[in-house]
Amino acid sequence: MLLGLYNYWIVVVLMMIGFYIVIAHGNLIKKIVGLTIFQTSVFIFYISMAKVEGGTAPIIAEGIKLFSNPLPHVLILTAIVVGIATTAVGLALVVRIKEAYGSIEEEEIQKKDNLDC
Amino acid sequence: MILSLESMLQLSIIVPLLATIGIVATGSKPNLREAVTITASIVLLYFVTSLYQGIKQGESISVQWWELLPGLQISFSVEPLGMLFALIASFLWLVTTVYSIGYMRSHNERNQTRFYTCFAIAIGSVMGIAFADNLFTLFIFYEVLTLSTYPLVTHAGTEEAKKGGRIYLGILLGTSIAFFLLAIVSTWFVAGTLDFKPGGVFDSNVNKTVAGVILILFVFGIGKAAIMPFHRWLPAAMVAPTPVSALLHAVAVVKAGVFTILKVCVLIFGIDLLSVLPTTQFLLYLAGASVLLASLVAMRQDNLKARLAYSTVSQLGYVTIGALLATSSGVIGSSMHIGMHAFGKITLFFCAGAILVAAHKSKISEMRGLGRQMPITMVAFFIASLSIIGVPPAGGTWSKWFLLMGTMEAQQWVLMVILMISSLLNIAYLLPIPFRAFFPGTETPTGNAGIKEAPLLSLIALCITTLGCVILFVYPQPLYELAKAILATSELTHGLTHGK
Amino acid sequence: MLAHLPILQVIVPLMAAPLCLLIVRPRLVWLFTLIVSGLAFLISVLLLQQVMASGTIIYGLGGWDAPWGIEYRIDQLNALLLLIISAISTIVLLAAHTSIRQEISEDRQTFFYVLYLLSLAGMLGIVATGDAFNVFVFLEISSLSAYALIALGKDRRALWASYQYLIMGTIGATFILIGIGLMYQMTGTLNMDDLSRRLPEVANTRTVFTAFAFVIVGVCLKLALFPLHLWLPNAYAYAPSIVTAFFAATATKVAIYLLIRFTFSVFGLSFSFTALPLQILFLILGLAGIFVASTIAIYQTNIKHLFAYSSIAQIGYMIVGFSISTTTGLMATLLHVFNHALMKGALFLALGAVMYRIGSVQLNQFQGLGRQMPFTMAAIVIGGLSLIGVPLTVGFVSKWYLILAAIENGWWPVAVLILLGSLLAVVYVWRLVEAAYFKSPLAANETVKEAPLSFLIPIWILVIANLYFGIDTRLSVEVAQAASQGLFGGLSGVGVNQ
Amino acid sequence: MMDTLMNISSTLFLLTGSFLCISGGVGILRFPDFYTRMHAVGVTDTSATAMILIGLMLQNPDGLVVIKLIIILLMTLFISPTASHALARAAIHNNHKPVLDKT
Amino acid sequence: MKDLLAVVMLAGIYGLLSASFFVTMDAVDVAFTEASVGAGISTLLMLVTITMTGRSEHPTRHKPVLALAVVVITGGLLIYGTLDMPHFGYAEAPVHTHVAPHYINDSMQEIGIPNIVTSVLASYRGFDTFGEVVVIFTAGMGILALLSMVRRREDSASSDSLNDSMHEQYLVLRIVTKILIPFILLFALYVQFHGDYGPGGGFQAGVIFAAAIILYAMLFGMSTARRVINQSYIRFFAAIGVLLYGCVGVVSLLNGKNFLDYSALSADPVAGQHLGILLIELGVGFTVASVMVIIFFNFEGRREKLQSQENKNNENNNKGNKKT
Repeated sequence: MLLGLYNYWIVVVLMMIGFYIVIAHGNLIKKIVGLTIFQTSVFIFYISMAKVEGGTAPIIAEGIKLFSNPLPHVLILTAIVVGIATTAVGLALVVRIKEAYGSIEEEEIQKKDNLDC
Repeated sequence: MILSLESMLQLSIIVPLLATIGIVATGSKPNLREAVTITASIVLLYFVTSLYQGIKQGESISVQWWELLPGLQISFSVEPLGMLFALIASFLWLVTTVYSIGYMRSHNERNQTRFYTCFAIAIGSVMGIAFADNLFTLFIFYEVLTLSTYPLVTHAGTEEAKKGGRIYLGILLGTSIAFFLLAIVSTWFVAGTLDFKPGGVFDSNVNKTVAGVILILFVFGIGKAAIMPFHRWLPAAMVAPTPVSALLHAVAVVKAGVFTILKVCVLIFGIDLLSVLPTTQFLLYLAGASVLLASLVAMRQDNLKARLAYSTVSQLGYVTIGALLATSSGVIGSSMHIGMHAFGKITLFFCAGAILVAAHKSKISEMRGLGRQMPITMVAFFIASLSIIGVPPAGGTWSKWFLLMGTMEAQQWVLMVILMISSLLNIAYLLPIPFRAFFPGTETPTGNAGIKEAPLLSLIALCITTLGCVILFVYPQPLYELAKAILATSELTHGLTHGK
Repeated sequence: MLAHLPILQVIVPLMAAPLCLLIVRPRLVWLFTLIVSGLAFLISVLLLQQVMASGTIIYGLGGWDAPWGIEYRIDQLNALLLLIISAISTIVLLAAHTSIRQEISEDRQTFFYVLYLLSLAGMLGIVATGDAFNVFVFLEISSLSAYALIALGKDRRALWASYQYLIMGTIGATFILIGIGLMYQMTGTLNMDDLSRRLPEVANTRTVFTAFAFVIVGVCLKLALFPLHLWLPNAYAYAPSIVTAFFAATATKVAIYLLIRFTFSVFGLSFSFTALPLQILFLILGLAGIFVASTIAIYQTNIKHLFAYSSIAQIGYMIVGFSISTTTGLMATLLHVFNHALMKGALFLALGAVMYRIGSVQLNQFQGLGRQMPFTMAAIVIGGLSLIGVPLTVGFVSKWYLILAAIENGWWPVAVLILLGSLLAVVYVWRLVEAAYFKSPLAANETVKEAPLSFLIPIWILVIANLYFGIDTRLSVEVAQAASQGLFGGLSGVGVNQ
Repeated sequence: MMDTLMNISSTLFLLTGSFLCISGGVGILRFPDFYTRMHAVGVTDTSATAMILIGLMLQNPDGLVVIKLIIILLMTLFISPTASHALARAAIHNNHKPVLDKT
Repeated sequence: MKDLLAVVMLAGIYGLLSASFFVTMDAVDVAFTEASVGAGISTLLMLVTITMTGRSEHPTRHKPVLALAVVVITGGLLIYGTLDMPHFGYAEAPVHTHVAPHYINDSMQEIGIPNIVTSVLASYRGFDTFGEVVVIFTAGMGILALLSMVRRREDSASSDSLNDSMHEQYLVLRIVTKILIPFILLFALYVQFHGDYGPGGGFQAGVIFAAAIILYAMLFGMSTARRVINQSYIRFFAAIGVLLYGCVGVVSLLNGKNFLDYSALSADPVAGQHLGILLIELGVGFTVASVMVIIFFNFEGRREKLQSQENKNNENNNKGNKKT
């Protein structure tokens, strides 16, 4: 009976991989990569929510009765945009940090800060 | 008269605050500034006295301002106890102003404008406390008083002044926020009202333990009353210039504290509830302890002001005891003692200040033979000491008398003994000073040459207060009547409450 | 047009933002921004009046009615928050031009104002909307602009702070997204009102429980609730002064709003406080926050840091009031949201003024400022007193209700702890006061003058508001009461533990 | 008759395409150095995609689909050789040395 | 994995895979977007960043036990949460029975375009999309605020010299690109306007459009690209996109309907919806395209600055190796 959920479990595993990269790694770029993975997995989660067994893409055409749920698709379209926006800003910050600190390693940056104050 | 009593009541709070504006405005011209201060204080005194006339004719005077929180309005009313306090405070403000002009000038202190401003604010808030019609209003002015006196305490701006100020503010603000406010909120929650009602606001079937806890919170929360664990601020605040110590620590602040305690005991709890609370006993002994210990500590102080400070602590203990005894003569005694001690102690402080200004001496050990150079001061000191000790011909006699009566009525023999002992201690730590001053004994004091009396204004001031001590001995009626009036009102209503 | 107020509230600043790009000269942009923000403020006032007069306003966007379309749903709570946000932003903007001209390079100023408007619009959007997913979108608008604004700070640490905030914030947002997804999974709707009707049917499923957990954690990340507060101090300390003043006064308030909205309206009281041991959990976190943050604040030498930590402590108070979860408790929280906005706005603006004159907010720089910048320092003192909760300041009002609520619940120890917490405030405020009034100024600062009017006016508007709402509390109390009773709906005044 | 023919042919195309893909994959894994690997992929990929696309066209020969597929095919024919060329360029530019046979 | 280039590439591949997964999940529009964003733009940006920050990661010393714990807890909670979910693809799940059916059944009458996703995106939840556009716009502004800088002559000069040195090296690429770019732009327009009937829409179109420009800029050098496309104009385009979207809403306000109620745009509601959707998709397209270009240009601008500085340093240290 639980087999009906395997899909979600895989998604969860993916999410957690991304999440782990974010919080465990010290490299700023890797953090952001982790963030994108995390978010993308959430998107997958939403999309698999929308799937209907035997349904088709929600584009009305004659002869098709069963569609997948369009609403999650819409949400995720928006979410993807939000995601790329965040990534872009994050990367821009990384660039500036690299210029200011000469490093993109969390530890080194904190060391430098402690020297400052 | 021109003004209605109500408007006078309001003005008596507003005038000092208005005065601050004048003081700040005329800050640049000292004479003008002090003229403003004096006029303000005279006007205030006039208002207060006429209010006194008012209630002697049995009129009830009360004013409401606005509602701060739903059910909690800022409102004032005149009742005997507050009247008493207001009279003393306003009168002594005038005196102190006169004194401090002399003192400050001859001492040429810095930022005198700030000094007079905060002074005025302080008096304004004292009036607020005196006439407050409910606990909430009282609390607000209580805090204002604390904050406005902080700059006075740290007036010198030196390192130790700052330290003193820190302790002062820390203890007063701390206790008031941590305990007093809590007590108020709980009273509000338990009794549903904060208005001072003769006979108390708690109904007779209130949970005794809760009420007891609240009482403790009150007594600890009102740090200005300097009950033993929270008395440290008083000596610390002695770094302030003498007039400040005089007014604040003989009149305004400390009296505000004990006044509040008295008011809470009589008008929030009501003496008959008070007598049955489980915690009263404990608090009584605490107060007794603070009386005794403070006197003992005072013995060992060589700095005159510090000694006076500790003696204040013990004297405040008297008032608290009187209030907690919850007997008629106890209440009378403590309310009279507020006045008597005020006069006595302020005189002592004036003398201390005078000595400091004229002879630049603050150590008792250095005051041998000073009587030659400053006879008036020393005589005043002597009389005031008598008043504090409580022997004729000084006002202190009466209050002590009633307090002892109170202890007997309540069969608090232990306390009675304590009061006796501490009076003896008073003798031991106060009288030697004038004696040494007049009879330096064998070895003749040195370096007293060329010392003259303190500046005239100061001298006048301390003479007035000394006179006050004596007059209060021969003619204590006004105080006594007010004190009785307090009781009368509460007795009356508590009779009523029992009636129904 | 009155019928369209709810949407105008949001789109006015939202569409003004791109318009800023078309204006060239920074001064004009500033003026424009100020006008727009003022307009938003006006609208929020009107909205509040409407709501208080005629109850909840519902506005279906695109002419579709919920749950098919997105709807705006303004009740007293939203109206109050909208008012706070737009008011603070307007007042802060008054000082913006002076301070920004000094702190941000010429070619970036336009972008600053654009981003400022965007974050304003984002916050307003979060508060106004009645649709769970729309919350997420506007949350991202405000956060993205916030990251950029913070990164505009002079100090290079601003970049690092902003990056940390970005990571934390995005994790938080993603958590919220997951939570919303799970809710949607179980109910098939995104409209908050609809959710609140359909959730109870599935309330006892593990999925809904998880959804709740994720939303709460996500919001708490944004809220900088005590263990999750790490991003906040640096972000506040190194951002441009104006930004700090704006965010300190508003950003966390929005998060509080979300917390209240989700727990009380969406999931419903009975679920929220039974699913998790939320009450006790938040109580502990709140108190811990108060004490830890205040204690850390005492040891700060950078005053912006100091007040940032005190902000965390204040959030603790709000959370305690929230965890009491009676009408009074919630009232206390809302009042404190309102009052804290006033205090912190004033304080950080004053710090901005000091920054403007001295260029640093280290404690030792404040020595003797009492003489040189009397008005600014007076403002800081009053703000500090308000933080402590001295009577006749706003701080006292919310403290009063908080304690009252605690005692009503019979939580005496909590009441005591709250009061002890405010003693810590005495300490850290007084360190500043003593430095300012009892120390002689540093040689470098001998010539420092009083801050310019463009600073003093907004600062004193806020300070006077501090006093006014501390003396005449009718307005704030009335609104807060209405809002909290509205949230408790039928079971008004009944805490869950009774 | 006709469509069975179609089916068979398209299946053949698809199979060849897939086989080419796989061989390309194997090439990537097995070949010694960058250039040879790239060569393997480059060649097989292009032809493989072509095959598969043709196969798909044969699946339903009429209508818009075929045209779309043809466009895609053209695109791939342009892009993937260019891509591999660019790769090789980059490799040389970063002076990767090819591994010449060690025998 | 210590080599960031590989990390980024794998991330891109992950994006592509998830895109294809979306296709199998019938989410064609999403797949389209994810492919263009996850595999396209974000990978590109990361690559550009790496060129600036260096592609190797230092080994981290601390033991991420705490992180692991957090992750495990969160994951456990999620798994626990899934237990009560309706099964995957189960048609009677509340998701498919409550709100969605309305879209599926009535959107044809109410809005009259076959692609339900588009009609929901643009009309039913049009405000979300407005928010989405603003988010992108915000990102653009944020990047400008963070990275933009005043250009100086010698920068562009040095980049010009770089440019010429590139010429023969990229000959083939340049020619092919020249051939391709028109088609790409054409395709972008197709996606833009065909969004009502098939997968696609403003966002995807915008990204593709931007991709064409970016491709050009990469191969013909920034300075050339700048000559073709004026920075400040792009900013205005970004603004205009948002404004266009907003104004559609405002117009409907002025016509007395609610914000973004397209049926106010024309006498016949459905026609109004068509018009509205067309316009806002256009707005989305504008903003997205120009913001993408802005982002890329600013990143590149930074990189050039760094390089020119490095070149200077190298010349000063007369090492003279071109490989920067």
